Amino acid sequence: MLPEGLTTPVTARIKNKRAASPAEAVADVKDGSVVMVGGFGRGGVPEILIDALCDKGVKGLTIISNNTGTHETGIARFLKQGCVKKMICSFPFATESNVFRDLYNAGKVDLEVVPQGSLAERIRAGGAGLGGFLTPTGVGTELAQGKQILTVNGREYVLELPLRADVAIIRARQVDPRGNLTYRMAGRNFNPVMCTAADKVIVEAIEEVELGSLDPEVIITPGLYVTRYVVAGKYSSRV
Amino acid sequence: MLPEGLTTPVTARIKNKRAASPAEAVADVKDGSVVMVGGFGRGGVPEILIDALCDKGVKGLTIISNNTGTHETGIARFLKQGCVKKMICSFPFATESNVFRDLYNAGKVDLEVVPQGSLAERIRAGGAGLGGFLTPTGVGTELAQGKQILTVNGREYVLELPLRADVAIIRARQVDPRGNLTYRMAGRNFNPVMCTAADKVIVEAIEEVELGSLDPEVIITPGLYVTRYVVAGKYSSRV
Amino acid sequence: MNVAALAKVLLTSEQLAKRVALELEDGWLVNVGIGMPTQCLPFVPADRDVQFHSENGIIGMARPPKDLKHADNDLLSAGKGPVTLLQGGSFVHHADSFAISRGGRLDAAILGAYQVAVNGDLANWRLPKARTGSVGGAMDIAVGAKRTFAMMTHVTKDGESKIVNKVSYPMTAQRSVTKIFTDMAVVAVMPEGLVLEEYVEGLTPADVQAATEPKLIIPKTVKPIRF
Amino acid sequence: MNVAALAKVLLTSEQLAKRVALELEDGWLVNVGIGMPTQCLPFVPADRDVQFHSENGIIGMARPPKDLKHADNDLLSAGKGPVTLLQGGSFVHHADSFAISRGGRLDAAILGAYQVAVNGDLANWRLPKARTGSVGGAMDIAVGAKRTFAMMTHVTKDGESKIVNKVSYPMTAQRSVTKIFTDMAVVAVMPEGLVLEEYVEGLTPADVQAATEPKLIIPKTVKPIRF
Repeated sequence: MLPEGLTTPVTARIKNKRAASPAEAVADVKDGSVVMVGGFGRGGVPEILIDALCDKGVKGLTIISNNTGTHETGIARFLKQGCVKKMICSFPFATESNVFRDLYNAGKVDLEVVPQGSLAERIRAGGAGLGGFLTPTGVGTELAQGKQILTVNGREYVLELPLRADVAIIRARQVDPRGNLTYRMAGRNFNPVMCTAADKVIVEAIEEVELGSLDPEVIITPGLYVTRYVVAGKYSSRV
Repeated sequence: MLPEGLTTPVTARIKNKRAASPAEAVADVKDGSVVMVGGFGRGGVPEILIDALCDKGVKGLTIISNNTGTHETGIARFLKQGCVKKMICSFPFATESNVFRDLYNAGKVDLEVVPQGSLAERIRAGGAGLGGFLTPTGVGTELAQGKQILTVNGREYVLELPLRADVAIIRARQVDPRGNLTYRMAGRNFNPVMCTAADKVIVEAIEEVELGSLDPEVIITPGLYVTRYVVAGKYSSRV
Repeated sequence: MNVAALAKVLLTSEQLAKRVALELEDGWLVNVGIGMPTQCLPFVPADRDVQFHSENGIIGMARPPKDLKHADNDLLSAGKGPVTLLQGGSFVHHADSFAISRGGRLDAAILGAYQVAVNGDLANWRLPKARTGSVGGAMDIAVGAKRTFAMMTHVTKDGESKIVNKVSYPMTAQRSVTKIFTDMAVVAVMPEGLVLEEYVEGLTPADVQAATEPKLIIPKTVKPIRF
Repeated sequence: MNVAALAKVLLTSEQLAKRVALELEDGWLVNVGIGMPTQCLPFVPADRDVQFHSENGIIGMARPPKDLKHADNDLLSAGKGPVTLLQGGSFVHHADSFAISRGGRLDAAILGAYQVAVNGDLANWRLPKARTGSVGGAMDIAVGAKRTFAMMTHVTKDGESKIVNKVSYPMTAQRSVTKIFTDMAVVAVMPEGLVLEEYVEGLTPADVQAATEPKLIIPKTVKPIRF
């Protein structure tokens, strides 16, 4: 916490970012949206918000996420329900990604494979207002095909373009009324960068805490990025 | 701290990164080095390491730092002692930067002015192994002169190139034997990005703590970036 | 109007700060530049939740410590004055701080200005005769904020209009200013041109036009500045 | 040598993991890829301080929990198996995690491979007949690590050399592999060509050459693999 005398209390009423339910939290997500989904494998995946979006029956999504789901859970739920038009990811064909594999082989879903570091960096660039970046990753490979190659100081780089989304759905550990977030171990993964790169950021947090109870030094995602949140503890014990 | 059963103790002897003194910490910094110096104004400035470098009498440095010092302290000490060949910074002429102003007007030091956000991002790019990035900052201004302009999706961007350094000197709050760092309020500023972009990273920390006593979730700079450190508390009470 | 009479009607810098502060809406995140803009902080109406961003990684920058013995070098504004943190605020490093501004997360930025042009071009970072200047974060912030408010005196010490047809001072950011707040007027930068929204009491819209290089659009809704 | 006799002398995947682990030096930060490379972790000599980086933002990835009831979805390896954190470890987000690898902070990366060429070109991310594949972090890691160790069987199931003059499988990263560890040999990728450093007991350097497409340089210092 801050040293004595360095905190100013909030006097104005602050906007309530807490949604009454997961269904309400995702109510304004439109068909055809580009949706970033946090998580890596089974870690830090916003399962409750995925379920809520599925229950809503949204269609034609482009999903940006590292993986394509684990058996019937996570993004596989989206896929199984036919919500997804296209996946942008780095690791589509894990052993447990049987749902995606079947759909892809049947020609029912489009796929863009991006190297994992370039995927994370493209999302960061989208959030940081950059027009792109030069990376050595992918030079001389088929994943650089159709992309501009620039030579800087004698070394070749691929120009990768930013990624942004209409909506990001995020799994966090703690949230306060501002929307300040912490994460849980490797559940952090893509979540913080995705928070920066979407027009609307919807969070499920394991725990809600009071304003001022998070040490300002340990907040990973400042609340300014967060549109609204639900408290996961109330709806599920899945961690 | 981590949940039960998820921590593995260190059994091997880990390398001692603690230097016996500030003089020893900077002993191998060579004349003509490019040196990143953390800090913004008077916040988060590694004063003790600056003093140690001045006492060593190093010459011909290129300094990358946001400012040029406050009266006789901080980078002004380098400047006054004639250690500096060139400054790369965003805000050279603050009212309190009289030492730099006089030297610059006398033609005794070179200057490259970089917009502050581009300076931070160039350092980050240097640390992240990128070949550059496209920013809207500076388009149509004299600070884009001589730089490549690229058009992406109809918008013009300046191609900014990465910055790296031989040495970074850094001010932190806590350090553990691995070199894991936390920072102190806005004393964080450029310090974490500079840690990533220098071949050698020398830290002064206010406080040294035992291995395992920092919550893994609150470490801002992983120790892998840190070459060695001194404990500032022993040498100065300046905070 | 002679100089002495004019001086009596122009807004003081405190009055100007009050007027700009009124422009900040409930729920906004706002960056304030060095100098005059910092003066706006205390004048935000108490019922509005406005958070301030400082380029040096402070989200929720607030007034100086009530007791200055608590002032801390590690909690300073961009202008290097001691500040505090609003409850629920946080800190980020410099690259993340500028990701906030370039990434379009600032609802507004309040910046000082030497000149603003009809098309919103901003010049605020160096004087033409200087060899170079201190750009700081101005370029990144002006280019990224959703709204950029220029806050300045209406004319130079030599009486020249700082609102211009084309900036002659070194450019900070093209087409970035959305509204101009001066000691004489509030002027919106619109696609159709500069719209005079408010003028200081004691002057007429025609007086403001006389002190302004470009032609102003003066709508029927034009009114005296209130703060 | 017939297939049955050969199978007896080749390293098991555990023996191979032991040999690769021996290559990791005190003080190194090492990324381990999915699959075989993960098996190296427990075999690092106890007196060496080696930290493992996992692409999903773990610095100090360590062995699985001793009691698997502590296994946690938020602490998994890149291959999605439960792990623990070494005391003094930390977590970073994905962009920062790949800044570590691209930024040259990995002393070594251990990656599985389909093919490695004489010049160090690596193919490990998709089979030629597949329409596409799961690249994961392989390209970023191979391009950024100071040393890239390929860990694989020496030949395919059809008996073809996986060490080749030119990769025919889709490229992962050009000129990236610095050393090849197989069930038959340890081969260094040097500017002058492929140098056979070690061979499995029961074979001769000539046997290894016979199973290898490119010409190997066989120095006098060549010796049996120990682990």
